[in-house]
Parts: sequence; structure tokens; C-alpha cells
Amino acid sequence: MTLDTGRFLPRDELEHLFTALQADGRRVVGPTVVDGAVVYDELTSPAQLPVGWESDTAPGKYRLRERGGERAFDYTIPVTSWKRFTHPAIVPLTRGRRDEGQVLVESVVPEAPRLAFVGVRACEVAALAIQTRAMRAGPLGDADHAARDEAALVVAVECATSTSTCFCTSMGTGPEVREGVDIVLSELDDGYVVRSGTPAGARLVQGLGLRPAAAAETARATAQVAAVRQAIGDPVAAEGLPGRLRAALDHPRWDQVAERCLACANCTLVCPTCFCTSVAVASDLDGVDGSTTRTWDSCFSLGFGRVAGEANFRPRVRDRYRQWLTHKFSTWWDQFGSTGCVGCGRCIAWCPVGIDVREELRAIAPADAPVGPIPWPRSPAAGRAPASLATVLPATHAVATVRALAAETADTTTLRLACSDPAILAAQPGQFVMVELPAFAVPPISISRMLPDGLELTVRAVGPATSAITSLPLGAEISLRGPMGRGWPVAEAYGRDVVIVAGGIGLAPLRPLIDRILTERPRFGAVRLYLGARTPQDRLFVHEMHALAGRADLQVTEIVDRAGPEWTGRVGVVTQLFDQATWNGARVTAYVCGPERMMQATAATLGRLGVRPAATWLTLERNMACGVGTCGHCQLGPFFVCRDGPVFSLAGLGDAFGREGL
Amino acid sequence: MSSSTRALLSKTRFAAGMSPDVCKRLAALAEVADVPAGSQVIREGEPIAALGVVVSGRIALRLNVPGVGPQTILTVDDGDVFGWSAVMPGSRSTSTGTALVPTQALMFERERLLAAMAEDCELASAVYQRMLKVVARRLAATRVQLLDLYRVGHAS
Amino acid sequence: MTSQPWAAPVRHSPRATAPRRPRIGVVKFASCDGCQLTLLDLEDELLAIAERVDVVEFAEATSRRSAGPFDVLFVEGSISTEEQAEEIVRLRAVSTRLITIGACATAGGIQAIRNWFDHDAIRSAVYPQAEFVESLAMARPVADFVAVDGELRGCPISPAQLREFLIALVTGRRPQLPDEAVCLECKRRGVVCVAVARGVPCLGPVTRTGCGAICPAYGRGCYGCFGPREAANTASLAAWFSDDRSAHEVARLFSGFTAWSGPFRAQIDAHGGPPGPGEPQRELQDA
Amino acid sequence: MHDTGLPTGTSGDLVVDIAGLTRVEGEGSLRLRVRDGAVEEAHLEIFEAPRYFERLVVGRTPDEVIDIVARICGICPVAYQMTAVHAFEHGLGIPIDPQVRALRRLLYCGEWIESHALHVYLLHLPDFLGYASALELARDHRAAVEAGLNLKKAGNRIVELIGGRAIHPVSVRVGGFSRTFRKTEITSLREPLAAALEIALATVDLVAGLVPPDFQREARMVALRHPTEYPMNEGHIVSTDGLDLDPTDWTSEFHEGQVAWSHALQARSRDGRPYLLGPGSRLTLAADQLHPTAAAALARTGLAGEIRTNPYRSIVARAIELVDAVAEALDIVEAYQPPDRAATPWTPGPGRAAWATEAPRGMIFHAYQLDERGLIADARIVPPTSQNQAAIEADLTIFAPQVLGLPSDQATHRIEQLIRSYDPCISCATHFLQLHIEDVG
Repeated sequence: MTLDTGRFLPRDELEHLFTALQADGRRVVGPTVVDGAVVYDELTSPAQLPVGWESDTAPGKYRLRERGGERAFDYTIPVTSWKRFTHPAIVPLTRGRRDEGQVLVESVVPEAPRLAFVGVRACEVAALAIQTRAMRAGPLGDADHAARDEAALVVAVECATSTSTCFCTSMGTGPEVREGVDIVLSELDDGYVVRSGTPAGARLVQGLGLRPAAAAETARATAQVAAVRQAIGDPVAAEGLPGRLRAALDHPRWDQVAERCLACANCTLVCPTCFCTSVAVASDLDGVDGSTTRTWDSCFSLGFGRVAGEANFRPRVRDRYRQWLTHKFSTWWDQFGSTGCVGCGRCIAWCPVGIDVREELRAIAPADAPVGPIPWPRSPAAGRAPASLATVLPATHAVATVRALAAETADTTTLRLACSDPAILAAQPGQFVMVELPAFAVPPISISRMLPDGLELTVRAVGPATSAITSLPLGAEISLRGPMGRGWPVAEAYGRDVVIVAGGIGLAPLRPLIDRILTERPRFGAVRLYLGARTPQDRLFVHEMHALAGRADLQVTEIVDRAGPEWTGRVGVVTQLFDQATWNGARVTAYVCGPERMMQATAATLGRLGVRPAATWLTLERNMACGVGTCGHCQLGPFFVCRDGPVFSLAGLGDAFGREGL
Repeated sequence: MSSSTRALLSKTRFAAGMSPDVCKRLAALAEVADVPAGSQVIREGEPIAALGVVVSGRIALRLNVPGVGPQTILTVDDGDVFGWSAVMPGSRSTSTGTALVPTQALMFERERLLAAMAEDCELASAVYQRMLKVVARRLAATRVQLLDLYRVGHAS
Repeated sequence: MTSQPWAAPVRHSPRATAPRRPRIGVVKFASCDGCQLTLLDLEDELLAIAERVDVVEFAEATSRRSAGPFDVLFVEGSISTEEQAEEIVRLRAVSTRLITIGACATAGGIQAIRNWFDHDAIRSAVYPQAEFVESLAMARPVADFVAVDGELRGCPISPAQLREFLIALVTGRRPQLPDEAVCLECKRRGVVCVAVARGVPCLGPVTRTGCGAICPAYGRGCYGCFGPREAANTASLAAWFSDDRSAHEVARLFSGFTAWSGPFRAQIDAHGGPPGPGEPQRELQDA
Repeated sequence: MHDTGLPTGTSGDLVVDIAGLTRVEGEGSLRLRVRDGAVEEAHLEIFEAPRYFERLVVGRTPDEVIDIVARICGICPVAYQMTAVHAFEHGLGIPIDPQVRALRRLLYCGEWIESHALHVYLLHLPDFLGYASALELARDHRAAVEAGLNLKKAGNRIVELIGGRAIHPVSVRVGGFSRTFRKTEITSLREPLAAALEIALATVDLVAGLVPPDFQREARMVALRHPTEYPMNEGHIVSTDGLDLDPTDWTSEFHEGQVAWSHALQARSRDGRPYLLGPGSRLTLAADQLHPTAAAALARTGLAGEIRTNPYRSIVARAIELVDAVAEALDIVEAYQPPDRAATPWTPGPGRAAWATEAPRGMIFHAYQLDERGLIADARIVPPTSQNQAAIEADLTIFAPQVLGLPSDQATHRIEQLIRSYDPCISCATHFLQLHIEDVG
């Protein structure tokens, strides 16, 4: 619904708007001066507005100046963004209890206060919409954000002033407010031109019994915002920017900006659209009562890209800055179909060393820079398994019971779990579950076998959480959330030859695929299984694999990196099992899982053998903390590994696969 | 025995793509060796007597690690080569080759092979091409093994 | 080990079999006692924790004494005398896990400022008969003398982080002690950045989080008492400070309770040494 | 650990060696020379690794000094901050808003409550009831220890609110504080303090009932005295023998000397006489300024006289001061009105800044010389414990003979208990106490 024609609210009647909002059962949140800055806080009356204040911002600098007069909205963008209210810094996620082996984990039901946001600027209106798209993009969407977002009423104010850090004009988000708001105000010296954009807004305005705005008043309002557009100009060449940035991933400027960047995360925390979070675990002294909490995090903190075993995908500040900038201005388009930046300039003003994102963009992706070649497809869909493999939505926290355990290797254990949750029982090969023991971190674990009445998880004890899981006694319960992600596209290989390459623990996620292929064996041509492991002692499912090797309709060969004299099998790297193979690569659909570097070597060898990238499927490991694409940790270029993967086709990943620091 | 060595050689991967003529001339240099499991075909640090091509079976190439004992770093199977340094002037074996199972191999006595290749450029280039492939493949594999990929990461 | 037929697990969960209560020790060297006092400041959990661990050495709290062994030994204070240098080596030998607590133990503390200056001059300035007083020329962090298994930062350490560490210890999980910047905590709290909004110099961006961003929340710049964080880009921050400050004033900003830690020390040295009694001794700066 | 393995029972030449005194903040040692059953000399040996604070503050700004001197002691950082900030404001003539002063006193009350509750319940009480620690005491008397911890927590709540954290608070600045406090913030203390007052009053009854060892002596006592309030942030230096001194003139009456057996400087009167500071001295010299609630509690105990003559009664004095500090804190909370600004603006400059305040353990004195740039040129910091050392040694000389006849562990315990009763803040001054009784007779 677009805006209606304006009415006029005399300045001294602004109080009435507040009263009307409160009468509507809402707490009013708006701008007010605290500690030398304008912040958004709860207001009881217009008297608390920053009347007579204006603000000046420059890179790394914000100053509030008393200029007098009665205008309340002549300050520019404050440090606070509305995400503090739609996506709070700290949100309780789950409560859990683990007593005598019994486990209960439940989500904390979000409580959404009925708020009215007063003073929302055009760029912030855009930011609210962008964040809403992001928080609903996952298979689940974010319940907490949705509740808060829906409970809020937006009263926008069109900017009458701008500052040196503004660039909404370039990002196409302002300064005019055109839609997506309930009410919009244009402040004039003697009052406000009031327009409404939704039925709810219209009702409220009607209740104020205002006269229509005079043509002169409307004209002044229009001229005012036009002047702001004029003043800001067009500082960023946004047209074609996503492509130019994608093409500039190796620009030397990344290293130069990293020398100034403090990686302090301020830019991401003040950004109105940045949504990344981390999960914190708490418990009582006995580990009986536990809880998880979601807190704002940032791609600038080291832990953000860390995965099991302390490996880290973005160790250098250069990688972290590149991740942030390319996400905001480029891969955001791939993920959510819009820019991630609204041009509010907060990241410029609140950077402690005044790094100006506009300057960096001009240096890294100038308007005249070449766009191509595009290193990955524009749409993540191309990287996903076919739609036929729709993800089953993880319903709730299901309870599973340990029925049996098998020690596979010194540090790896297979748990057979009984579980009656229909969603989990419907899991596809290659999907994973989030495994929660109250008081412990919540790791993503691939399903290593589907059973009629449950599933198996094969877990390597690399940290306290996985150690606790692999040490569970028989009969103990754990909580599962899932199944998550997109699994192996089995149907892709109907009528074709199948090559499966597994490295180390990578065999676990492939096991359900093997099971499925065997149950549908006639649908496939030749099926070849190549297994690699570090040493003979590190091989998984040894008896099972030997049994498979005995089958006539399956070829199983294995090899280990190193071995003692007692080992009479093959020694070498897994690719040596097939690099001189004579089978016809064009007929092959390949499924690969193992350490990323091993998969790179395998993909290269398969390519040489004529296996098409679109028929080569890999499963990636990243820091998957939420499992549904809302925490941001597992991003790889345009992809959320947890949501768009973990299974990808080589063609779909394109240049994003194996690129350092991405 | 030349005819049988020729038959054996021609069906190995080693001879793949080799012109029948060259294959014939090379086979003439070969002697069939039947290696019982456990016996050694080359010894680390010792001069190499012959170049070997595995017809069937498996040979483990091992390095002795003080305090740990012999460690297998690579196995060679049907069609693979061992003792490749035989074609390098005056070089010694870089590892010890032990048959893991009863293995049949074609052995090319070093002096005869080098002499023949000195005479016969076509033969020499066929052999050297294949040697280069073998060495390149092993180098690539060694690089990946060095990374010890399976050691860290991956909870599942 | 190849895969066994389905069998009972080899390993057991911490709660499946009640583990022996860990033997805890608390000792101090040159320090103010504030960090070990933080243990006694956990008023709500103190008694419950005491029931789950065995406090065998904690002179400030109990007359029972022990020379070890310790499963976990908390060490407060910097090493600044010969005796202390010998004692820490002995303690390391009898401790399974040695955890340094506080800025003195982890970074040398405020007394490490003297490391830049002439020790004898300082000693005789404080003590009429300096010969009675023995101390090393420098006050240094414990890690300069023995291997350290973990550390709790801060001057003093944060009660919340100590609580988290102890709960993790008794429940067998990894304590969550983030190494990110103070800024994250500051922004989560909704504090207005004192550096940007008021031009107050703040070490928050280069300082390890954990305190709760107290100083900015109380209208001050962070003075770095938790020491440098991972990837602390002090050079860039110092360059920014230098825009409207003399080199001496820049050095002063880094010359706090963790001044001796690498990234801070580098900027102090690069800007003429810390404020103090007389000229800094150049040769000491490379120590 | 206290068993010497030496023959006991044989009279006279008994030698007692104690591995260490615990439940004091820090470590030191004690050497007694005994001749013919009389203590010839008592030396409190103090081996704190010196930290040279007087030099560390040279070249620093007054505000930096406030942060630095707090680190002398983690138990009483506020005492150091208060003494320094008052010294600078007095020396530089900076006027202070009355509400800011009230908040300063509230902050100081918080530290008194925390420190006294710590000493009474966690350090001293186990002595009287025969336990090695409060943790062990809690097994039999959990409610009592929990009450003590709650009392302590109430003190910490105050320091955390006003100072940002319980130890080494950050908000005290020359001229006031680094931020203002809304009334609602301050009144949030009302409830915990009301509960704390109940506990404090119960504490008085608890400790007044404890039976102390029989020990009488007349010590020369020194404390601050203020015309209208119980001594804390300011007052004249007075003594039981009629001294009356401006707090900035500490040096005209007292001086610090060094002794071979100690790293802590020992303060005495210039005529060499020792003097005693602390709760006992304050109650003796300023009981008339106690908050009515505390005064009533003291009267109920009827122990005012014994507090003066028997150091073992200091635990009662602390309990009374707990009541006083909590009651005063409550009054301040009720009366609080936010000041217009957090701090009075001021300009750095030269001069001498000196002041004395009452730390939980007794009077503390700071003096600073400021150079032309307003930076510290010279500093003198005199903590309570180094002033009490000589008095403690004197008391030991009188008391030790009474226990030399006892079995070593009992003798040790009595002497430890006596030293503990002065609440020596050894981290301010000393380390690891070890008792050697050396009989040269």
C-alpha cells in the first residue's frame, strides 16, 4: 500500500500521536539524547525527543551539537539501529534438563512486546525490510524476529538534514520514504505533514482528527527532502557493484585495509542489517540444568570461522574484512535478492579508526572495473541439490535414546539411537542433526544410517561436547534438532554409474547413501566405492565394508595414507585408487566426502576422468551453529552451507570451492 | 621366453599406448620373476639391479623409521613400476620393496635396459615418458600425504 | 582398533561415574590478592563449589595447607623475586593444570612498568636501606617461567568468567572465554562509544573482552586491563590516537595494567616509553 | 602442620615453629626471642615482593593515580582511591558537589561492609569456633556462613553499582565520578541493604557471645575524628593521649622507618612510640558519632571497654561498624538526589596533595607532590598495616608469655588468632606469616 495524501499535525499536538500509540497498547521507542549521542530508547512523551539537537558525523567521529529551535528530528542517523528491538543482542534460545540420563530440551517461546518505532528514517525502513527477508529466508525462519517484527508499528520521519557519512541515495533506500511504513512524518518548523501507509496507520491518523495538509506545507516537505538528496549526491557507484566485487576477490587493497582494520566488529554491530549471532551455553554446577542463548556476533571475530578441531576458515583480518564487505554489497544479492547495505553510514562513523566503506569500494571495485568472470553462480539454487530433494523442516527438539554403541576407532564411536520423531525418521541421506546435551555446545552431526525406528550417528570426539556424546551410557537420552540441510541427490544417478569417494570420517555421511543405493540397486549402473583413511586403525565400519566388498554388484577398494608392515592392503592417497581408471567418466555421478583438501584433489582427478562438475557432489564442513541459515557462521561466498548444503555440486560451488579465506 | 614376456607386458597398464614394435623390443629385454610373499625385490640405499613392472600381485615400498620400524609409504599393484631409479645413471634405491602377496613381475636388467635405450631412441622415449609419469604421480600423492589431512577437524 | 560387535561404551560420561573431586590450589606471588578474593566474591556459588572440589591450598581462606599435588592450581601475581622464580617451577611440577589468574600473572601487572626503568634507583627511592630488599630487576608474567595451561585475564579477573571456568571444570565442558574485542560486549550492552561520540581514547578495540565493557558503560575509555585480544592491531589504533596526541600521551594510553604484554609494549616502545620516574632504559625494552 | 616434632611438656626452653598463619590477606612471618620466659623481642617479618607503588605513580596524572593505587590492595581498593581523590581535590582546591560526596561515602560504606563481613565470617569467626576455614565451618553452621556471605554481597552490590565492579572500581575521578547515577539506580540498593541490616544486627549478637582469650592491655590508639560523622572519608587525626592533627599533617607527628626484618616500612610516632589503628581505635575515639542504630547495638553488648583493652574483641568492633556502615548506606540511599553533573571540571597544576581516610583496617595516609604539568613528582603512601606493625609487635611481647606454657599447637593458634584480630591487610604490606619462637635463655 503506497502512502495516502498528507494531513497536518501541529507541533504542540505531537503529544496526541504518542497518546494514540499508547492507547493502541504500545510502548513508544524513539530518539533521545543519552551520554552525548542520540539513541533509540523507550519514550513516554515528545519532550524526551532530541529537540534542538543536530549531529555531525565523519569517519570515526560523531558529535552532537545544540542548535536550538523546536525541531525534534534534525539530528541524523543515531548509533542505535532498530535491530536492537527486532533482533536483540541477547535472546534466550533453549532451556534444557539432563538428569539421570533423561534429557528434555525445549525452545524458549519468544515474548514480543507491542512497540511503536517513532523516527524511523528511510534507510532504516529499508533495513527493517532487508533484515526481515534475511531472518525468514531459512527453512525455519527466525521465530523470535518474526514475532518482534510483526508486533512493531513503524512511524517514519523523512530526513530534513543529512551528514557527510550518508549515502542512501546510492543504495536506493532514501531519503524519501515511499512504502513499508504505517505512518510517515515530514517535520516542518510549525508541525508535521502526516501520511499513512497501512490500514493500521490510517486508523491511527484518522483518530487524531487532523486537517488536510495545505499544498504549501506538502511542497515544503517535498522540497526539504529533495534538498537532502541533492546534498548527499551519489557517492557510491552501486550499479553492477555485486559483480565488480565478486571479480575483485584477490584485489591487493584487501591487504591494505586489513592493516588499518582493528577487526573490532563495530561496523557489523552498528549495521542495521547485520544479523550474525553465536550461541552461548550455560549450566548449573552439576550440568543438570542447561540453557542456550543467542548473542550478536560478527564475522570479524576469530571464533566465527572456527570449526571442530580448531581449524579456521578466516584466520586473517583480510579474510574477515573481505567477507563483510562482499557479503554486504555482493553475496547478499545472491542470498536474499537485495543489497545488504542501506547507506546509513553507521559503519563509517562508528569505526574507531575511521575506515570509510565508500572509499574502500571505490578502490576495490571502481565503476569502470570489469565485472566478470563470475566465480560462482548468481543464484545459490544452482549450487543446491534439485528441488525434488526438498528439505524436511526440523520440527522441534526430538528426544533420542542410546540403544547401542560401537567404538569404531580410538576416538570415533557410532551411536545407535531410537527416535520416533517423524521429521527425523524422514531424513534424507547426507542430512545432519544438531545434537544437544544440556550444558554442552550443540554440534552438527551427520546421520550415518537411517533406521526404521531411529538413526545412527558416527561421532569423532574432538572436543568436550563430542566427547560427552560419544561417552553416553546405554539408555541415555540426547536431544536432536533436524534433519538439517540438503542431502545427496540420489535420483541424479538413476541409470548412471556411481562413484563414491570417502576420506576418513567422511564415510559416515556417505553410509546412508550407500544404503539407499543398495536398496535401489537395479536403478544404477556400476557402483564403485573408494575408501581412504589415515592408517588401518582409522578405518570406519570395517566389517561392513568387507561385507560389501564381497558383493558382486559393488566394487570396493580401500587405501591408507601410511601403514606398518602388518598391513597387506594398499598404501597411498585415495585418488590413486582411480586416477588410472578406465571407466567412462561421462556416465558417472560422483559423491565425495572428506577433508576439504582431499575433496579438492578428488574433484580434480574426477575432472580429468571426464566426470562433469554438475555430476560431482561434495559435502562441505563449516561452522554450523544454528543449522537454519540465520546465525551466519557457515557462509561460503553466496552460500549458507547449513541451508544450501552441506551437499553441493562442484558446478554449483564454482570458484567458491577451495578458495582461501572465503 | 620372449613371446610370453611380450604377452605379459602388453596387457599391463605400463604398456598401454605403446606401439607393438616398441613393446616387442622392450619385452625382449624382460625376464619374468615370481616373487614369493615377504621377499624383497629392492633394498633402500643399495644399487638397483633392475627396473620392475608388476604383472600381478602387490609390492610395498617401505622406509625404515628409527624407533618405529619399517613404514609402508606406497604400494604398487598391477601395471605399476618399482625400482624406477634403475633408469637413472648410477643411482640407488630410495626404498625397500617387499612383496605383500605372491607377485609376478617383469624385470628389466639395468645394464641391458640402459644399453638398449642408448641404441634405440624410440624405446628410450617410450620408457622415459612412462617413468616421468610414474614419478610425477608419486610426487603428487606424496604432497597430499604430507598434509596428513585426516588428522584434524571433522566431528562427523 | 577395528569395529567391534555392538558393545557397551569404553568411555564414561562425567556423571555416569562420579569422578574424584578435583584438588584445587590457590597461590599468589607479587599481587594485590584481588583475583583470589574474586573466588570469595562468588557469594552465591562459593559453598556449592566448595562441595564439588577439594580446596587443598588457599592461604587466604583456610588454615589447611598443601604443597601439592594439584589437579588445578590458580596462580595470582607476577614473578619478581628469586624465591618466586624457584617456587613457580616447583608448583608447575606438582600441578596437572596451571591456570594464571589476573593481569599480574598473565602480563606482569602494573608493577611491570618498572621493567622499563633502573631497578636500583627505584628501590633506593622507596627504601632508605635498599640492601634489605631483594627483588628481580623485572616483574614478569608466570608464562615467562613455566608452561601455563590456561589463563583468566583482567585486573581483577571477572567473577562471571571465574564462575564459568569453575562450572565448566566441574561439568567437564570447555569454558567459554571469548578472545574477541571489548567492543562486542560494549555494543551488545547498548553503550554509546566514548571514542567516537566524545573523542575519549579507548583501548576497547584491541583489548580482550570479558569485563562487561565496564569502563565505557561508566563513561570512560577502556584502559586495557584484560590485555590484548587476538589480532590486536595496536599499531593502527596508536596511529589514530597520534592524530591529536603527542607520542608520550600515546605511550601513556598503553601503559596500564597489561603494559608489558607484547602488542601494548610494542606501542609503548614505539612512542618513547611509559611515563614514570626518569628516562626509560632503552636496553630494557627489548627484554 | 603445626606440630614441630619437638618434645613438649618440658618447661622453659620450649621452641615452637609454625609453618604459617592463614586467613589474613597476604603472608609474613613472626620471630619471637624469649629469655627466661619473657619475650625479649617480637619481629613481624614481612617479605612482600616489593611493587614500588610510590615510584610507579611518578609521572602520572591524578586520575591515573586513582586507578593505580587501587592495585595496592584488592581487599580495600576504595580506601586507596578515596584517600588519593580527596587528597587531590583538597590540594588543588576542587569543590565537590554534596551529592557526589554522599556517593563517595556510600561507596566507602560498601567496601567497609564487604571487608568487615569477609573478616568476621570467613577469616576470624572460624578461630573462635575451632574450624580451619569458613568452608568447613559451613558444614556445621551453613546458615551463619550464608548470612555472612549475603552481608558481604550487599557491600559488593554497592561497590559494583557505583564503581562498576567490586574490586578495583573504575568510576572515581578527580572532581567526582565518571558518570552520574539516576535515583532509581541508587534506590535499587534499598532492599538488599535493609536485609543486610538485619544480618548485621544479628552478627553483633553472634560475635558478642564469643568468649575471647583473657588479655588486657592499654594501647595507644589513633583514628580520625569528624565533628558530625563516624570517621571514614575525612576528619582530624586524634589519639587516646590527646593528639589532634590536621590529616594533611600526618608527617609532623609520625614517620616511616625501615627495619632489617621487613620489606614494609614501619610507621611510629616521631618519639618512637607505636600506635594502634582500626575498628577498636575508631570505636574508642568516635563511638559518639556512631549511627544511632549502631550506637544502640554497641550499648546492648556492653563491651565498649573491653573493645579498647582486649584486641580479641575487635571482631565485636567490626560487627558494630558493619551495622553503622549498612545503616549509613541506607540513609544515603534514601536521601540521594542526582547531582547536575558527574564531576567538577578542573585544571591540572602544581602543588602538594595530602589526605587521610579510614580504611576498614584503620587510617591510611597519602601525600603527593605535583609538578608544573600537574603530574606526580613524588608520592608517600602509608597503609594501615605498616602503621599497626609496631603495635602488633608490642602486643605480642605482652601476650606471648601467657601462652608459651601451652602445647605448641595451642600456643600457635592463640598467637595466630591475636594477629588475625588486627585484620592485617598483609597484601598492602606483608606476606606469609611464620612464627619462630627462639629461646636464648
